[in-house]
Amino acid sequence: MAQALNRALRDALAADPDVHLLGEDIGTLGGVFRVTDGLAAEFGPERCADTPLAEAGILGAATGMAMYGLRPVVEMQFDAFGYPAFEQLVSHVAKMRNRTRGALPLPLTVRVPYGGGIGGVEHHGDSSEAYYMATPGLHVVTPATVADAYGLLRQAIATDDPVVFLEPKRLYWSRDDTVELPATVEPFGRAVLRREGADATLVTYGPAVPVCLAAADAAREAGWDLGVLDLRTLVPFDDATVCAEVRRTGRAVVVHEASGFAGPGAEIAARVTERCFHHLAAPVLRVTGHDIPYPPPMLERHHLPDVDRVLSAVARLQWEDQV
Amino acid sequence: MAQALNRALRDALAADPDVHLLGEDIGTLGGVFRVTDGLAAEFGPERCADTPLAEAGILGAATGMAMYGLRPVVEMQFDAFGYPAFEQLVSHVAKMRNRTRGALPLPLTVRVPYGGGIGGVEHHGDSSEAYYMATPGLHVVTPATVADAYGLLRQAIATDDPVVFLEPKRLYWSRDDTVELPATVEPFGRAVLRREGADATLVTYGPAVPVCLAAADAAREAGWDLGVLDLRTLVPFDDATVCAEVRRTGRAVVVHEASGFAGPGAEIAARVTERCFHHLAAPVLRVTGHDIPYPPPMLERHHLPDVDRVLSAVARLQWEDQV
Amino acid sequence: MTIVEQPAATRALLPEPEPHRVLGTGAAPDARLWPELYRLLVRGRRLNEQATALTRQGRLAVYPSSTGQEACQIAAALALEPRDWLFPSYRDTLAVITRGVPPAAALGLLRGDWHTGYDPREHRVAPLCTPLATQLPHATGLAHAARLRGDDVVALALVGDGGTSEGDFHEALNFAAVWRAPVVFLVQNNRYAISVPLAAQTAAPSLAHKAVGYGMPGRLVDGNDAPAVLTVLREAVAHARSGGGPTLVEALTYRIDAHTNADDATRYRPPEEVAAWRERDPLTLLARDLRAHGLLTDETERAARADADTLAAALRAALNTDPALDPLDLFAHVYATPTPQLREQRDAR
Amino acid sequence: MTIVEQPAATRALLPEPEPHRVLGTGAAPDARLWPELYRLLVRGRRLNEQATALTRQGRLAVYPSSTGQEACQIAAALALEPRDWLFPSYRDTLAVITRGVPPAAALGLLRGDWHTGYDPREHRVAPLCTPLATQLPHATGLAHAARLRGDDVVALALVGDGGTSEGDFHEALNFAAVWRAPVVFLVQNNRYAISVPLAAQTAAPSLAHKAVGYGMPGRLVDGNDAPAVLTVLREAVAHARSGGGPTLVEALTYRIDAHTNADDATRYRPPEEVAAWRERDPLTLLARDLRAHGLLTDETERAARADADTLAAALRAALNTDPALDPLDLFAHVYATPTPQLREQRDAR
Ligand SMILES: Cc1ncc(C[n+]2csc(CCOP(=O)(O)OP(=O)(O)O)c2C)c(N)n1
Ligand SMILES: Cc1ncc(C[n+]2csc(CCOP(=O)(O)OP(=O)(O)O)c2C)c(N)n1
Ligand SMILES: [Mg+2]
Ligand SMILES: [Mg+2]
Repeated sequence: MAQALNRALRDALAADPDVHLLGEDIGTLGGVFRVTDGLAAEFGPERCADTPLAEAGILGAATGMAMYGLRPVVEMQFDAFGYPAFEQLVSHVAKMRNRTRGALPLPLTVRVPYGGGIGGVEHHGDSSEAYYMATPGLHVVTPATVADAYGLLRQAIATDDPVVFLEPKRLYWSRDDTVELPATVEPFGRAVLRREGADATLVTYGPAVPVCLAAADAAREAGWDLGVLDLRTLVPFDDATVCAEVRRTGRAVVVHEASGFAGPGAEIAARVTERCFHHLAAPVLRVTGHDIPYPPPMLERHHLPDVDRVLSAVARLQWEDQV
Repeated sequence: MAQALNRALRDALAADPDVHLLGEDIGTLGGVFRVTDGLAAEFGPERCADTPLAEAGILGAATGMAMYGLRPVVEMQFDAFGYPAFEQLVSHVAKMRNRTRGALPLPLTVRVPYGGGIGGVEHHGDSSEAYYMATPGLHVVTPATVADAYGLLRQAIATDDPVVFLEPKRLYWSRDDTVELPATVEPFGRAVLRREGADATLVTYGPAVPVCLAAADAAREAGWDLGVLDLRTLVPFDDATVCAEVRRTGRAVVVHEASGFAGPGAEIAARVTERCFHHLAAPVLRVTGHDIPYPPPMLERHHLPDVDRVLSAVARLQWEDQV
Repeated sequence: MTIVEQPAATRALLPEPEPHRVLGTGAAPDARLWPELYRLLVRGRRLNEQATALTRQGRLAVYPSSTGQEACQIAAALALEPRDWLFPSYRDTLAVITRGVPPAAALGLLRGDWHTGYDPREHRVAPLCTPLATQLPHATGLAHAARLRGDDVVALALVGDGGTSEGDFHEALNFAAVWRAPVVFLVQNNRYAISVPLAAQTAAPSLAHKAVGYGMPGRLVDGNDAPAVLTVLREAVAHARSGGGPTLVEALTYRIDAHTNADDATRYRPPEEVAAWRERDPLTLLARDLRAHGLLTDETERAARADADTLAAALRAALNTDPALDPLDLFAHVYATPTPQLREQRDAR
Repeated sequence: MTIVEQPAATRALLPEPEPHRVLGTGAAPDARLWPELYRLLVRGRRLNEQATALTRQGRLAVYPSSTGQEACQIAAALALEPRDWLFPSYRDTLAVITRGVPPAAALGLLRGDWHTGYDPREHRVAPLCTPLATQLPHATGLAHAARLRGDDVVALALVGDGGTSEGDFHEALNFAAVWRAPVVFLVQNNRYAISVPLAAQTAAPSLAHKAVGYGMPGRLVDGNDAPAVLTVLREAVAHARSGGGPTLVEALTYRIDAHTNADDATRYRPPEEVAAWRERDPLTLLARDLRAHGLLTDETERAARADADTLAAALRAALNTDPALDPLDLFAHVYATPTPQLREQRDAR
């Protein structure tokens, strides 16, 4: 996936001279995950710029650049290191178009490597998407496949509004030989059914998509035919596709890595229930990270949703006890 | 309510020499809402200290003070001005006990005046509780009554863990002559039924409690007998009381001022549904602020939940269409 | 391993021990500029008074007056070319107006019908900024962007003494210096952040001394001396324009009114202090020199006041009509295209 | 209106143009201290090597080596009394160990069985801090708290050159100066923040120059000269202890290894540069002076190495056993008393 992201950035830089990359170590080094590898060499250190080490400064400066008409793409080195920029994000980036009645849109992409599963130490495994989802004015996007990494990032950079682009860290090394780059640019707001299933729907995104696909495979043995829905964009949310699918199966489990309490799955479960209530044979369940600070590397597998936890939630979907 | 808070702070300062207040303008001025009025004069400028103007510095310094064993109580002047301290809050305050296996607890209270309805300009009306709820390690508390303002703040300061104490700005001027101060100290995690009702339950907290009480009054005319449940603490959440009540009535509407999408109500609706599914005659609905940046003063009443919006949600609780 | 640049070079970054002054020094007046400055000061003072009065009448939600700081406000606007950008803080309505934004539009935020009452791109004035110091990195970024595009554009950003304590101040100045961005930072040191006095804000010899820590020049100026502020800002803007990079200017001034109409300043500062600063009123200081040189007569003075009254009356009239409000606007500008969720919420109204 | 303090007072806050040095200057050695410093440097180097090796063997998740910076690490720990507090950044395992935390415990974060491997209160060492510069306000707050309680406690906080760009650096130093808190800030300027060189981090004459902007003294020291670093830090600690307030110390050093084992430093810095700094290895510099004064013999050298090898072997042994892990610990320390929600999640496992 890192290569697809790299290609998306390269193509965006080549296509539009207003695109500028900013971040810590994204220039000469090519980023700690090598997502910007080679871009400073190809486009020069001003188009792919190493900044001083200050995230509010990076996002704030990018905001000023966008006010002038550029299309900055910012990298936060790790999810938790985006927090120093929180005030800039919430009080300015998300609001600038609105507070100026559309006069000052901010075409700005904030790339955030997120999530765990890579053995990182403290503060290197946060899933911060709940914060961004709860902030009106932001698009919140996260690819789960190599093709989407390309297609959604190109769309993010082309969008005239701020996009928080969440890159699942543990999928950086994922490959897909069936995908030829450049892949198609993907519009926001369209969930994709990664796998059809008649009995229940796993609603998920980002790093949990492969987990759900594996769970659906394993569920076969237990006699369940599970669909897997990849949301792709959390904001805007694709109510139509999600509800159509859940109505069809009548059962759903939301799966994500972020903590459950007031996490992304809360919104998903609540809105699906509101819209599909009489089609539901069981409450929408959630399989999520626990309500704890992200664990140290040796314990992270006890926190991350896995096939077993997904299947045991599926088992609790009141198969006997239908309405 | 401001007076009850003031009294709680005063009593806490008097009871424990380790309690120290820090914030912008809380000393000589007594705070922009006068919640700390007179405390610097009574306890000296070191117990009720004006700081330089820097919220991360305030919360970070308070963290260090708590590491040494003091019990700091920090004031963020307005909700949106707590955002600069977000990294300190999420990456340190919420995690310090956990990362040290309990060796370094942080008995720290962060007072945040929150919400709108007072005609404040931009950045003075945010409801930021969703961010705090989604951060494991924090207690999130918000009083709706004069008695709770006292009782919950005393409990917050007495708690050996960090508490985000959200003060509904528009209730600062509320009075209750039936309450004698000092009121009882209230334990966390207990919702209170402010009004009994047989037909449906309004689940709410903070500034929306009076709105719900008014809605329940008005509902009488429409023939609905509505209960009003005040959550008081969002973390920990009182599942037992909330579920008992919703199971009894079979219908619930969650009401709050924060934006709806991925807001506090999402968690409330999702968990109530998970736990009470077969008792529900209709999906749990939400009446919330819109998914927009907080509006300018002249338009805020179109954003804030009011009696009409609550009643129209109640009307959509599928009264005809019972399961 | 010689690490520190020549001490001489470092010294050049440090502010002079005394603030730059023009008035009362016997300096020859600029016979075209100074009377114009005076006219603008009178106008500015009048607008401050008018806005405060409108607040009492409920026509503004709140007004943070810049009475006493008009020299800084006017000079900040005049130091810039039309193609340059101004980044005001929430107290800087006057600078915004002096830059050409219609008064009623400049007061939009404080009136409360919308967050920003003007088109920032049209006027090259960023929205009045409430979260302190957060506009400073924007100024740095915009100036940097202009330079990347090869445009001759300078940004000037305003911040208060209190705002210098925020992390964003630090980060903005550091980025600006590293990038050599064409940006000027003007601190209006009015000695208070609401109730908190300067001594509780910083232990530095002066706020301008912070400049050396970023490797940019720091300059001190008497903020109540309009020609002095303008001179120093023009030098800083010229320095930026010529590729010399950013400057930090500290203007020493005083907030004569309370923090806003909602504040009670008697709680935290003695009347003698206010009285002493009234003696140093920027209008008085300039008028004294102008009169000494025969550049201000009772007649020109009257004309200035009449001009100011006209503007104030227009402002009054504009704000005394209720603004046209459409609640559906709440949903119109959140995104270029509303999300399906927002459309649903809008349609449900 | 004289604003700026005496220029002389300001000058006292500025760092000397050349970093303080002891080694190679002909200064008389401290015959008790220097050999001990050398022993600790050798031990520190050995631990850096051992930890790096353990990382290759998968026994640590990651290791940010302080090879080349051992003089700073050792001096930071030695400058403090047991009752004082140390606030390390993520690279400062050696300082933590020198302060008395058992090596395996100090490496807990990087081993990955828990976030902090020791009890901060027991050792008066804050957790190794990953979010850069965020530990600095903690140090300020703790030092301030100690003073409020009337305790004789100084805090010493470590930060990198990159970390000085963060807003938290600014806010921590400003609070410390305003409060005159007994805290010392030591910047280990190793010339890189991962791949970003100092010139892209700051345009200041030196990082120590930032001190004057807070009104505290800034001091420059050769960070590879162990006696010099210790001298300067001890002075700063004594100054803090006696009520003089905070000091900012910049130690000029170099990170010889890559940023961590996961980094490829050849991507961003030339081998000649590394080679030049190897010439200034803190061990070599100290050994040279010691030998010149007959304070280091082949025998004492061997003894130092043997001692270091013993410690390394113990560390190896400690880390080669798998730690006892209990997944239920994940729920045990989130709050003093788990919430009902957490109890439910724990019980569902
Ligand atoms: C980030 C942030 N914190 C707090 C506030 C609340 N507040 C508004 S004005 C003010 C004082 C500002 O002082 P200063 O920077 O000196 O500007 P002045 O008011 O004197 O013009 C404060 C604390 C704010 N607007 N933004
Ligand atoms: C707030 C924050 N942003 C980014 C990072 C990622 N990061 C870890 S180390 C590092 C470089 C630190 O450089 P410096 O402060 O000079 O310390 P050094 O590594 O040289 O010891 C970066 C960018 C972080 N840990 N915290
Ligand atoms: Mg001020
Ligand atoms: Mg470094």
